[in-house]
Amino acid sequence: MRRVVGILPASIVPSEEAVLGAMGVPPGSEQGERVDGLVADALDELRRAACPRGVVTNVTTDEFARIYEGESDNDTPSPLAEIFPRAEELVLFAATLGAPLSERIAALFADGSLALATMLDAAASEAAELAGVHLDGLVLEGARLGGQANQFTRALRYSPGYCGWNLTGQRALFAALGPEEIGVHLTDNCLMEPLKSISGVIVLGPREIHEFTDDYSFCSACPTHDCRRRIKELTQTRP
Amino acid sequence: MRRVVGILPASIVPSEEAVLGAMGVPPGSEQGERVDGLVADALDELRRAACPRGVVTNVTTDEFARIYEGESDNDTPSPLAEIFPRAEELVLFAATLGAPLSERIAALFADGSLALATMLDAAASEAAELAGVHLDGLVLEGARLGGQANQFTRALRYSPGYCGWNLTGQRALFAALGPEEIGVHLTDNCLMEPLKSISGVIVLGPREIHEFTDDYSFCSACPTHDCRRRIKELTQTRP
Amino acid sequence: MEILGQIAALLERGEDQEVRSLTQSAMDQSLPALKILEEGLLAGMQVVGDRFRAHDIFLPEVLLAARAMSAGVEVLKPHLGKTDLHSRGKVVIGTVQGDLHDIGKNLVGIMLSGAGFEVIDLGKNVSAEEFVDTARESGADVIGMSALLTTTMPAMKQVISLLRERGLDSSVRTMVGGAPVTREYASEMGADGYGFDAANAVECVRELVG
Amino acid sequence: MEILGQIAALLERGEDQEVRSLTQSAMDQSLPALKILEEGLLAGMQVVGDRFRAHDIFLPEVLLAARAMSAGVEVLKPHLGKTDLHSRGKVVIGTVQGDLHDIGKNLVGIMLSGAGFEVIDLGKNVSAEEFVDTARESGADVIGMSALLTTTMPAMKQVISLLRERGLDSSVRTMVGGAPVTREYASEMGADGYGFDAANAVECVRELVG
Repeated sequence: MRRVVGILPASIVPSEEAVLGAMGVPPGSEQGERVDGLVADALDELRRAACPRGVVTNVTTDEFARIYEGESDNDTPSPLAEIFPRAEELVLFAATLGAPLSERIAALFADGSLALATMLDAAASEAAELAGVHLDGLVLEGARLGGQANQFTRALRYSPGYCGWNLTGQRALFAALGPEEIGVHLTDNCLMEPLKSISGVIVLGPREIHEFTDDYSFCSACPTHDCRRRIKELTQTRP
Repeated sequence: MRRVVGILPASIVPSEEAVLGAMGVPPGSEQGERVDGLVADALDELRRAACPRGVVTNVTTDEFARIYEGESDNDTPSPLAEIFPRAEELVLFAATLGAPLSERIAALFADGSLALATMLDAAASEAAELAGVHLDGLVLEGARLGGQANQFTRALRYSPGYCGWNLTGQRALFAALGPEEIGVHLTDNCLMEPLKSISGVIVLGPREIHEFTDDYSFCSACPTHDCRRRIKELTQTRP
Repeated sequence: MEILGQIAALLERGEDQEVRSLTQSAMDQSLPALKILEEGLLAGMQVVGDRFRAHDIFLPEVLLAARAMSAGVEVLKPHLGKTDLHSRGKVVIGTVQGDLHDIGKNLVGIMLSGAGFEVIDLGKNVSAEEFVDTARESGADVIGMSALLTTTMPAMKQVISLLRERGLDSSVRTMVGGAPVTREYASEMGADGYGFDAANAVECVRELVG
Repeated sequence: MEILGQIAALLERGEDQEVRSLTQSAMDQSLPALKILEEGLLAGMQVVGDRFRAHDIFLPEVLLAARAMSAGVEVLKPHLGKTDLHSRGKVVIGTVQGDLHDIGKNLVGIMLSGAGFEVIDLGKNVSAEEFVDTARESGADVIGMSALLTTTMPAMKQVISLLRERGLDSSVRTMVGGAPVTREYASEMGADGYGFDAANAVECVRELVG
């Protein structure tokens, strides 16, 4: 099933801590009133200019195998290649915060409001991630209602450009998903426009299938090792 | 029950005929390629910059009586005063297309793109109306699922500033509904910001309660007599 | 002079690119800029305005014609004298204080420019002082005020009163318009003119200036 | 000179209003603008940069300090000589062709400006010709290039090759950076410097210019 959804701006506004975290501030460190004010201003701008929306569509394991194969330039082995054949459901997704937000960030940079612009950019990146979390929830809920998932089912997102899935995979993904309907387009270099957009596959399955260790060939070059946190959260969050 | 919803930009894009109609072009008249191109450009701008969202909340007849009374400056008699006590359900609503769209229209006017700006303004007005239609549908569907409405139930919207309901009624309406959550604010003069926003009450009930003739004291000053079309559509549309 | 007729005809059809290049051709033929403006561009807009008032064409076509007119004026501008562009009169327009609606006012501005008036658009939520000060400083002939809310209509009256207070009511005429403004209300508040729509507003200004 | 120390301290805390007014006071006391710039504003930013590199403070505070610095520079600007503001060197920055990410590049620009360099920011999706032409015409000391995509990294190499082709590689040095760019890749493609983050990029430019 394919679904196109509008997401409320208010539901993707990140916490102050998340925004500061995205700027490299360690959790729990006091930043003072001025920084708090700057984050608050950035979140106001975000609420005002963000127009989150998303699209999801179910694909079979065979269909996804073809999409993942893409232009045959993925790293092998890769965690996703080992995980997706064991998934209960595979759901292509894309989400965007819309063009006006990106234009607002660019305008703030252009007029010299560098502090606010940088903060808004970080807040928008977090908000795009939260749009993904929102889609995870929608897809999980739908799968549970439809009986394709149970209380042990967990969702994890993978995107072209990460974890061995080559960025050129965007082409096959876009062809199958059609996110142009929500205003997301692909450049010749497989970048999404507007910039604050995300895409990939939501993998549904029991917790066990999502687990992997970060010792793939490409992991040493990964600046974040974010997979650790994401996998850990799967075990902690209640269904 | 109170609900806040994101609406997809794609679902509130009006037809070319509706946009031209809003500019005073009679239905069916050929406007030529250049005008078609201008409308298409305006609809592209609308899809890009509009971020429709809405809020609805149920109120009892007594609650609505107090809200409608407002600052005691409505015209009497008025159609709504006679209709709402007979309603099956009363649902306060507000919807907006968001601030970036209004800013885009203003920017087009400011840089001298008067033709596109005027067309986009008209398209946005129609789109705001369609956001209202979208909320009608949501509310009707919810009421049917909840058993408060049946196949004969119809929805009609009323707004402060029209049909004898004084514009100052916005104050009581806003206090009860809280549309600030979707980014809509009231000026001292009871205008909504952003400008492309709508608010009022959705009246649910059988077709009969919605019917009235336009012979109230204020009807002679009404430039549109739009009530005729709206009431007529209630009898024509299938549930 | 065939070319001026062509410019007018192209303008009527909203062909902005063609109006621009033909206006340039007319300049290259050493026709005086003022003549091209009046007998080409403004002549075309005059026809467009007349057809609009006759409900023969509608707003979208007027907008396209106005866009074509702008394209032509851009070519002529460096060659026109300071007063050529507003020889027909100067109008200050705006939406009155408290009102944020400006689409009607914008249309009036488009129509007045197309009819050869110089338009100073103060935008929306304009105070009485701003209307009057601007009119005085710019030497405007007319102040055009728009309101879409009944609650903001009294603000129109304030502008008219302020003009009288300052003794400017004989040199600066006033025109009011907007959905809730009736002819009765306009004369009651002492406005010199009443524009019930954008097309009519041009006629109204012509009478006030003429 | 107490006031210059105060300006530096206020700048470190990101107090933009206070930096502006104290900079004005320093001007009123007839202190030379260049001295205020160097011993007040830039001295404060130097501390901020050092603390940032030491992970003692984080990006948000750097941004606030940079905002305070801009406030002060605005006061000084009319009184500074043409070369004072970029006496430390001139850097052309941009995100290479095909890449639309510019936040990292923007941060580098903020840090470089704060360190007293003149920054010419070409934005994103910048062609090799544009980098090289701008550097030549402006007499820049360094070209700083950013990429976030592995696929756009070859575009960096093109800039370096074009500089060599035009015989500019001795006068204009190159610095590369961005998430996928490693030190190995930087030296492999023949870049003169490698900035692994925004703070480090300033050090890198200092070495290239010094």
